[in-house]
Amino acid sequence: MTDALYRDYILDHYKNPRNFGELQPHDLEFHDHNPLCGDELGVHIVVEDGKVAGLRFHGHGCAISQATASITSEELVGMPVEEVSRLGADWVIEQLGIEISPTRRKCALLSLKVMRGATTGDPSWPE
Amino acid sequence: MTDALYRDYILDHYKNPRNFGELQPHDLEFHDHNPLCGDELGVHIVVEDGKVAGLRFHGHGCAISQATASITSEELVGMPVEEVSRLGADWVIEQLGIEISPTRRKCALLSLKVMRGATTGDPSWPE
Amino acid sequence: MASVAGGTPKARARRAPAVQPFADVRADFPVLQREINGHSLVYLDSAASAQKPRQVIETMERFYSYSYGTVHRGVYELGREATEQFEGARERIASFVGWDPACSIFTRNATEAINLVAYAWGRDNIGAGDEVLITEMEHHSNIVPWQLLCEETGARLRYLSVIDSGELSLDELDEVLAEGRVKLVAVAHVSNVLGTINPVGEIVKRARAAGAVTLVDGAQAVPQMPVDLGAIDADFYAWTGHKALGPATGLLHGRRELLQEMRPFLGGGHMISRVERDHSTWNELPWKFEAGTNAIAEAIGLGAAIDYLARIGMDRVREHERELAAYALERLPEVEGLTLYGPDGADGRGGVVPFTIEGMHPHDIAELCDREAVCVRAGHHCAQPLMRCLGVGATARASFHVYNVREDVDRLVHALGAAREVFEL
Amino acid sequence: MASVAGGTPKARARRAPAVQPFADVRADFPVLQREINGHSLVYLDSAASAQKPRQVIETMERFYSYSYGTVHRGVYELGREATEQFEGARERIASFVGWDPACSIFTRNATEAINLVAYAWGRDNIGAGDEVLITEMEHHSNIVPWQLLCEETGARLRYLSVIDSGELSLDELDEVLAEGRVKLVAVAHVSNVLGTINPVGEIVKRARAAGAVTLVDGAQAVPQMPVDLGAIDADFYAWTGHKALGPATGLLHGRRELLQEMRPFLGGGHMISRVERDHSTWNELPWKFEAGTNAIAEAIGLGAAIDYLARIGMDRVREHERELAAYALERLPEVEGLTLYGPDGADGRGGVVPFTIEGMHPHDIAELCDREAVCVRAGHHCAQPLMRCLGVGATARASFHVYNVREDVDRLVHALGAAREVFEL
Ligand SMILES: Cc1ncc(COP(=O)(O)O)c(C=O)c1O
Ligand SMILES: Cc1ncc(COP(=O)(O)O)c(C=O)c1O
Repeated sequence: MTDALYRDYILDHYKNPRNFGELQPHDLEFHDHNPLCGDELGVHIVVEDGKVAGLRFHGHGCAISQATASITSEELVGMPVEEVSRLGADWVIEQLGIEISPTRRKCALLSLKVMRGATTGDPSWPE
Repeated sequence: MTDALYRDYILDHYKNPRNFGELQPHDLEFHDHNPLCGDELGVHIVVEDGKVAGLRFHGHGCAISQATASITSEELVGMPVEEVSRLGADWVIEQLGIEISPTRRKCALLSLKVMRGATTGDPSWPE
Repeated sequence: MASVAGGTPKARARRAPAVQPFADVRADFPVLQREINGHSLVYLDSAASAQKPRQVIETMERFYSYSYGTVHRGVYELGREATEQFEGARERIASFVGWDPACSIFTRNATEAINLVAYAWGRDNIGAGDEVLITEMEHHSNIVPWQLLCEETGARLRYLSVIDSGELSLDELDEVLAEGRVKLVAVAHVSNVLGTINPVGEIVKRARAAGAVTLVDGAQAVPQMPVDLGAIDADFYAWTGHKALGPATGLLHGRRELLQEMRPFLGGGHMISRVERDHSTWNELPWKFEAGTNAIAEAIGLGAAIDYLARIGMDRVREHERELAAYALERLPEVEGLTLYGPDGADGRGGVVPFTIEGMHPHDIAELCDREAVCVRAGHHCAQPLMRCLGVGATARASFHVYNVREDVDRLVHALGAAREVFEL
Repeated sequence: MASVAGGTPKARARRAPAVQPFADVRADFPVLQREINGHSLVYLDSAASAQKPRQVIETMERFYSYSYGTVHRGVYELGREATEQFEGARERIASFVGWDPACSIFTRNATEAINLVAYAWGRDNIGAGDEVLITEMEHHSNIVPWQLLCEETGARLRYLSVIDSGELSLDELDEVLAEGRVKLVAVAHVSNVLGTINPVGEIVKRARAAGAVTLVDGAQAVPQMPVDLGAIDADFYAWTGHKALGPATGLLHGRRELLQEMRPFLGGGHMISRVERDHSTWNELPWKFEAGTNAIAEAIGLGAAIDYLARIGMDRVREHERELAAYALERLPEVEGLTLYGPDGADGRGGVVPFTIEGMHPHDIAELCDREAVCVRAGHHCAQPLMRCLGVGATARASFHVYNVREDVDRLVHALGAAREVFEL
């Protein structure tokens, strides 16, 4: 029986996160947390020609927040920074490919929040 | 049909209060109010040989508070000040001769409160 | 009144049907089935606190019995349900008064809402030489917080006077504002004693033009008339659920920029973003101002009360209040020795009618009305400065809500007649 | 523990009957009849907020349906009944914890109670150079108010450390007190994360000897063990009704002399004696600190909750909590990769068991427990400084109340095993 939330690929990304760690030196960075559960996430970005050339997430959190960071990181590398700054919650949920209940929404959006924080300076939660 | 609370003599004392007004000069005085309803009562006392030689209440309030002041004033004149300072709530209720519900208790005790305030300086409500 | 659609109010009063349009809601209020001293209950003290319809009582009972949990933190089903119901109630309540839910804060009551502003906005924005302007008709809850603030900061507290009609003078407002020292204007939307409906939209406009921040105390307004905070546009608007057929929870609606720049008021769980050893950062609005565990069932219960009122329609509620006040103003003068207070007529007043009777103290009036199960209030109504303006120590007061009918006024008039007999007047 | 009568606690644990002595109370909690995801509900989050017995729910329902009125002011029958029930509840609640009702103030919750002290006592008694001493195991509600106070006054906030056993060191307390700058010691009676039962009587004694005022946060203590405030003798003691099977209302118990000399906190109706235009005088205790309309039904509901607990007997409640904690401490280590936090054994801890599982974040633990209708909490439990001491970002936590049985722990262990399978651990 496959779990509706904890799909194999989610667990795989949680246990073997892609693009995790730090990037020194980097051009952009942001760090934030989910006030409800204390999860922490930071991002380092290297920009080349207006595009995300390199990116690393770091921090700790639940399977949903960590897997989201990992899954989306694969899409983000190579994306124009300007495009990143316009990404919305829907995009993230779509990448994730699972239904997210309101209680886990902030977990799923934490990585987008720090990405947008890094690219736009806006620290608010994505809608 | 006689009303259990508004007996004839209560209404008589309310409408024709004894010892009401001011006493100038006086030896003791106190003034207070019932915070729940805003009723006000003051007292002036003349002391001779350690006894209440003269006494006047003044202020405004409901039938119960005004009648109590009037009824008890007749007993207080001539009483040793030391005795006045030891009078308790039971004494007042007994003088009044009617049952007093918790909601009207402060009305009934306001005059004793100011009497005790004048004779002892203690501003608290009688028990 | 914007809310009275069609016809002059006078014409409407004449058309008032013999049978009350609201008789049908009475079955929703279990307390009305009570008999006291052999009489059916007539509750005329809704301005103090309103009775609750079974829809509210049952909503709370259902929540406690089947979905109780704390909000925002529980990952489990009960926590999800509680959060949904709680935040859903906030959204419906905010939309009921036309304001942003994120800027609508649950407080303990209107009093705490006003104190929140006095502490969290006032202490950083009011200083020596500044003035706080309130009015002579304010409830103690819109006086004492400002006294405490002024005492602490050295600011001066000023009062707009209540003129003979029971109203405020906008000319006097302009004069005081023109002196240029007023930093805050705090005014009741509807007076809890006189019933006066103040032109708060206009007051806010003039205050803002003079650079003052505004707080409107809507404790008596939201329960009984349509209120559109977008149109009034005050910086802060406070009210309280228990007068609006709901349980004990209050609301503070605030302008986003002000709420954002304000320091928090109460510190504790849920209002933080991150707690370090020496300092903390704050949660987003509205939670920044909701410290500790919320009155969850109460907020949900207030949501049900608002739904109930919205179903009736606030225009109809207002018209009902106006009509009952008009009827009371017509009938009460039949009682010998009775004096009425407040604006002439019912158009400019809420469903509140204060009165005194010569030779009978208000306390005794209320006691004797109770003999016939008619509940009216007696006292200073938490408005001692106003009592002094009226030149009385206390008044009696009858006030109405959706469950009242014209017969209730008849019963009051009868009880007052009987009271006069007891007093041999 | 004074409350464990006869026998060593170990001996008792061995004697624990297979059938829970409290199985009979379960029928009183309607929520336990719920099924979630096809499983009967196992509620293990009482440290966040407890479920309510029907006796509490029905008391509130009855009050709203038949006796609702405001307190202290209504001359009429409903007002009398409401006042009697409300003040009666205060008296029973105060006597339940052994304190004077006149010095027992109804607040919104424990958080507001602590803020009341920080504002109304703290701002007049704490200054630059003074120290406020709290501990690393405090809930945010007993941290942030002191941060705000220290920021405002220039005082210094210090933390007693939590030593490895999950306890406080009285030696460290003595050392800090000996420096002579501590004006206030604020400490949890029972930690909401570790469950540690702190020796608050001893802490109060030492603090007082050093001239410091004391505040004890009893939010986790009053609900689950006998508490005798006369014996603890703290200057202030705060707790909250919703964790004690009651609705949302808090309590602040204070020493009379301090409460008397303190300025009021919130200004408004009911807390005044007389309101002049420029200043006011205050009502007697406890009403001086109860501004605005009280949460009347909630206070009465808490009275019913206290009656319910008293009927069971707090010694028995404590023994029940201890036994369930002991059983959980025995069974949870069966789960591979599981780490427990808090004092060794169940004797020095309340009914709270925090844990983590390697390779699975607490959030996911709670989510997967919910699949089997087992409600546990995950997160920082409003204790971020403590989380940092423990070196974790979050923990899962199971906590108990009278309605829990050993089978609930079995269900938790089963759910954790299933969770590990989902995570392929
Ligand atoms: C130890 C402790 N203190 C204070 C509180 C705050 O209680 P409340 O949220 O009811 O104010 C809690 C619970 O949340 C707690 O566990
Ligand atoms: C005009 C007005 N303002 C404020 C309040 C205070 O409301 P609460 O006691 O619920 O805080 C009241 C009622 O008591 C009121 O009538």
